[in-house]
Amino acid sequence: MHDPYHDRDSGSLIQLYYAPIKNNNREMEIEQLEKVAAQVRRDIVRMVHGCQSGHPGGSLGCTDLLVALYFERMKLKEEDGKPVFDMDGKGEDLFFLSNGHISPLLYSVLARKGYFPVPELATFRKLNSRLQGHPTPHEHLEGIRIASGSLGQGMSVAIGAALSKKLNKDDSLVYVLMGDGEQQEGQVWEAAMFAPHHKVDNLIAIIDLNGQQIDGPTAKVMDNRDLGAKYEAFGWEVMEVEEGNDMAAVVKALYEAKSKAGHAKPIMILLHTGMGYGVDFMMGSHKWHGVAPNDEQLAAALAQLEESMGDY
Amino acid sequence: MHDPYHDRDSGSLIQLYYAPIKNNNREMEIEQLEKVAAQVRRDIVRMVHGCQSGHPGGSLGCTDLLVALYFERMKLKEEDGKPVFDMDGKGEDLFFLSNGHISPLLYSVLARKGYFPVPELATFRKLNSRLQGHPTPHEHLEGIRIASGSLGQGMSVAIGAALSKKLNKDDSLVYVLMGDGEQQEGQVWEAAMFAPHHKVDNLIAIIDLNGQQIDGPTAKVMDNRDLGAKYEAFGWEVMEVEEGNDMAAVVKALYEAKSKAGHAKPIMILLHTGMGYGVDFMMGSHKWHGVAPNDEQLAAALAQLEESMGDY
Amino acid sequence: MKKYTFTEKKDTRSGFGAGMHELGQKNPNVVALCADLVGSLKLEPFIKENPERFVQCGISEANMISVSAGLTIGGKIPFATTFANFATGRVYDQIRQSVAYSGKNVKICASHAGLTLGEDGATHQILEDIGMMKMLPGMTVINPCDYNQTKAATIAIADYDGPVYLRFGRPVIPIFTDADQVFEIGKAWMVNEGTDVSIFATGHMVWEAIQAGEQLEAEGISAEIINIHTIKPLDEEAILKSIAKTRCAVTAEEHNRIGGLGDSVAQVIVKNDLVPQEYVAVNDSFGESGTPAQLMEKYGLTAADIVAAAKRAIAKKK
Amino acid sequence: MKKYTFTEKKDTRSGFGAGMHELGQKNPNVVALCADLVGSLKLEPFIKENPERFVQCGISEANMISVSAGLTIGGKIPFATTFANFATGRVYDQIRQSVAYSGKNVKICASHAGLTLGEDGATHQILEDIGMMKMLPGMTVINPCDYNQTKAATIAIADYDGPVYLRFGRPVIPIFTDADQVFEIGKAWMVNEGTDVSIFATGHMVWEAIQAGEQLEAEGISAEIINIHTIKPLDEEAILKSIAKTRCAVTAEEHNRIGGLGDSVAQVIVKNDLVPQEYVAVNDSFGESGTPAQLMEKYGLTAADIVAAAKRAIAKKK
Ligand SMILES: Cc1ncc(C[n+]2csc(CCOP(=O)(O)OP(=O)(O)O)c2C)c(N)n1
Ligand SMILES: Cc1ncc(C[n+]2csc(CCOP(=O)(O)OP(=O)(O)O)c2C)c(N)n1
Ligand SMILES: [Mg+2]
Ligand SMILES: [Mg+2]
Repeated sequence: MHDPYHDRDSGSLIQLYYAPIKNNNREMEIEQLEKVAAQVRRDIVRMVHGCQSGHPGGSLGCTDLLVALYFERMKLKEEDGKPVFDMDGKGEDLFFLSNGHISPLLYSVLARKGYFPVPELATFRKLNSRLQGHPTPHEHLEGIRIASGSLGQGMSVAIGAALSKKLNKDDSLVYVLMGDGEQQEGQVWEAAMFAPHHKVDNLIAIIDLNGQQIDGPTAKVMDNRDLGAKYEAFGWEVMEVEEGNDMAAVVKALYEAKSKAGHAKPIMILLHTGMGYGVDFMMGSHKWHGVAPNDEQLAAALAQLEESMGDY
Repeated sequence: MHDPYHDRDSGSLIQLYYAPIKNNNREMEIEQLEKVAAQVRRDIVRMVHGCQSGHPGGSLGCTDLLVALYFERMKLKEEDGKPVFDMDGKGEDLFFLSNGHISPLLYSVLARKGYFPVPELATFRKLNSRLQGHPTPHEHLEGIRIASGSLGQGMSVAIGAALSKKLNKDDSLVYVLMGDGEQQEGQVWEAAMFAPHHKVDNLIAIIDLNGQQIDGPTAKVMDNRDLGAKYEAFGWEVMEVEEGNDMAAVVKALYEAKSKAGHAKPIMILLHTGMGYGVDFMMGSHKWHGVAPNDEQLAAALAQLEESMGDY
Repeated sequence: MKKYTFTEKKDTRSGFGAGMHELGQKNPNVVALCADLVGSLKLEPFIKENPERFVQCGISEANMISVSAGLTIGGKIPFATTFANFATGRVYDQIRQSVAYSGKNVKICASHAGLTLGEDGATHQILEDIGMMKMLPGMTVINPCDYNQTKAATIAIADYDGPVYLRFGRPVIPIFTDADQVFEIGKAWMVNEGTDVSIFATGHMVWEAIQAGEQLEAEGISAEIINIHTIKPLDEEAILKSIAKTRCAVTAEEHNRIGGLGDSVAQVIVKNDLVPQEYVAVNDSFGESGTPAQLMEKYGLTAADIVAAAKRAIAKKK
Repeated sequence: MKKYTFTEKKDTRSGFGAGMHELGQKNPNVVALCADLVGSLKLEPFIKENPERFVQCGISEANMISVSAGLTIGGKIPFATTFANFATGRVYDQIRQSVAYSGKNVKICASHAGLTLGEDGATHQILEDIGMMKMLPGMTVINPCDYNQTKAATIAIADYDGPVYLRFGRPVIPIFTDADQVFEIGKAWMVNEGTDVSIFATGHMVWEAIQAGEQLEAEGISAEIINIHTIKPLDEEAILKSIAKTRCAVTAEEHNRIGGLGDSVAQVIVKNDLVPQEYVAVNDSFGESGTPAQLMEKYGLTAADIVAAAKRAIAKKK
């Protein structure tokens, strides 16, 4: 089915990635992805600071994943080196954000990838913006295919899109990201039961395992315990990635996941991340789930993040 | 905590049940319970025949369980040998029916136990009846504490009642019965996550594992696979009972379940039953999930079931 | 006054099933989904011919709605089907976010609406679904009046690009509209012209309204009967034109008095042209078990109730 | 005309938190539940003093509602709390079956209602919750106007035996009602008597209505302002008495124009006493991100909008 070494995605930041772990080019490529990630993290803190609202914690924690997906892993429709968006997304990989509150991350990645003008990031959460608090196609923002924000729905949507691809004999993949607190929503388990039953094996789901949600550590709020054992009991192919903020590890895991596609089972990646990763004082606490930095905190945060692609 | 051998329930059909498996009285007691079950099964087929609607399949399959619960296991408030109903149910065991469509079973058991007049069974599903298609306290029928019918809600309700008991320092138990198709509802898994987290160990949940639902075998409609592995992964104490239509096995399982109460985990009994059990032509097929017998079929069914307590 | 007769009675859900059957043959993008109620939704003919375009969701309605939203991405036209209660109240937030706000081309098709599903009782008898669905911006809400109209509506909504709620039911009721009708979304259907009172009816209450119209005529009262098969977008023009003439209104629906067609018409009236209005609807209560006919009578949804309401409305005219 | 002033602005959700704090001390049966939004619901003081009477449900709203229903068995008075969207649309079927139809003494307490939660945007800005909850038979629907009234309502509903939906919000708004008021469920509050137009307002739109009343007075128009804090049961008598005098009505609410207070009033009007009515409400659209003030203005929910509506209503009088 899918051979991860022979389906190079056109137009990604890095030209080739033949993955043998010791390839000389690899470190350089990873470095470039890390640079993008640093810029995206700058964007995130600047966006939430700009409107004094929004969710930096989860956004920063999942930055490496989304950069790896959009700049390296996903097969995306492009023309003249620029991504082209159409709603149907036939022939390309699709990504869905179920934990919609980490919208600043998605917006920054989409803008940096070229879906819409980078300066538009400044409109985040402001009146008349296409960059709503939670992502929505309602305002016709390129790159967004479904609204999220109310938790627990995104995996079902991704499954629907994956079924659509199967009906269209389109062998590209569908990715979906969820939160770990979000796993408390029953609908997630409806989807978890559905996907193996219908052999939705063109789906790669990822859980942001940061161990935090609004009211505190997930283990305290509503322990969802060993999610790996749960998804296995539901019939999934489960991968656990301990270093979800290590770009090389993330890229490697995504290759591995893709190699597992097409084998009758949906794939689940449990991605251990740090909430607030990349900004020391935001790291590892639920306190920064949904709080914006003040001017001073912004400066302190930016001092830790390289401006590699130019601030908006 | 709960010692299953020293908390005899007053006023049950059988005076004592000290459970050592080879006790001589035991077989006689089981026989009596079986007689009750035969009468309840008669009631069920007559009720659904009487209104030409309702759900015989699941009702017949769970008859042994409900008879064992109400006539042997549950500690129920009684006065002068008759059960007394009040909504709060303090100091007594409570039962909730989540798969409300098997209402004929519950109604028959409640009437035969003495909660309301047996002749009222004839009003089932008819206009102005207290015996609604699905159970409801809306019509003030003694024995009913919550409405069900829309699937997936009952275990949550039972958890709430169990928490209420804990707050009231009431150490009686809460039982809830669900369907196996019903396990496809996400809310069930919300409850499944909640109960272990909050150590709801005064709850005994039972799944009617008949392998059938409306559109066919559960494995074909939406395979929920090894429910035991799932509930274990969610943190439950799981018991599997292969002979859910063998009265002795059911009673024994309920004793065992009660002995596990009070140990920080909720208890799940996976009860293998036969849909339509007791009426040969209704057995083992989803076809009798929600279809009423005609006159001829009724006669054939009744011929297989002993009239032990007098038809209504 | 036009006379309406019928030779046959059928359930509107079978009209839906027939429409799906036809759609299966002519529109390769149509996909059917169901939550363990295939027989109740009359989907067998569709499934038999298009097994690969049927998605069994099991008893997981929330998942079904969001999967449907996902299916639109790639160009599918999902018809998500279950009982009306589980198609609306159980999944409102999913419809709101993944379908309505996202503007997805999902058809939510709901059987067993209202009291007349009968014996199952109140937990299944949703009387608030029209109210819920009409509050969603961008949602089209359709409640056809008989088998033929349900079939036509089913076919029509596949060609309309946007979210739709299609409501139908279980009881067998007279077929009195044309088998070859073309269903026009949002265009009220003038069933019978009249001058003394406007009766705006929806769903199978249209037939009751026709019966009421005949009784009223026998008493010398000329009733205008309009079938509001599309509750949203509402054909305000047709309503205003009619009340301009008759100067009083009756609304008739198998729904709670609160939140349904009646309130939609009342809003038009208080904003535009003040005429007295009488509601024929369930009076803010839950339903119960019984036969459809018993329930229609007990809950005040018969032709006789419409006749009485019409007289009350006329008596209130200035 | 009475003058209303304020010294302080506070969010109504803090009034809820204060009410819960007091209830925690005086009613041992009160239990609070929350779905991972303790801070947003201002529950900390309650939890601190009554940790054993707080049930953290995590992000599982459906379970929370049904657990609440179960808690009533044994005599608890559960207050189930979360954002208004997740307290209604996400769990409608659970509320319907386990709470309303079962007649359970559950208080559903919902913060972040309406547009004015601000930046989170439309997925969170429910504008249909009043409509949903008022369609449920037996449900009491309360939407208080400021911090003090929210606190008083919170305390009052604990003493009322039956299902209640209590709605409040995030923005800081003037406190203009008495700190020691007794909240009477179902009894509309006459804010200001007037003769030219009746303004029926609910929630924080009451303050906007008061502002509008002052502007109208400056132009020589006498507005009667009535606070409909209880939308169900509706104080029809107060409404009819007021319109009998003023002969026209304006309704003002932070809700969709469809299904809210406006439609409740319209139903009273078309049935009883025909007067023109103007709606101040969100015009059947989703909201968006922005500050509360920006959104109030963009979506037409300011005092100026009420003034304009009042003039339109007056102009339509016969
Ligand atoms: C259905 C629903 N309930 C509640 C919320 C409010 N809410 C937004 S984010 C969040 C916590 C999510 O936790 P997690 O998925 O772990 O994300 P993280 O905090 O790690 O980013 C909650 C409760 C919501 N958006 N949707
Ligand atoms: C939320 C909800 N969805 C759908 C239904 C319709 N329904 C009633 S019973 C049933 C099948 C239940 O299967 P199972 O739990 O296995 O019960 P059994 O058929 O074995 O009695 C369905 C789909 C319902 N009552 N509630
Ligand atoms: Mg988290
Ligand atoms: Mg079953």
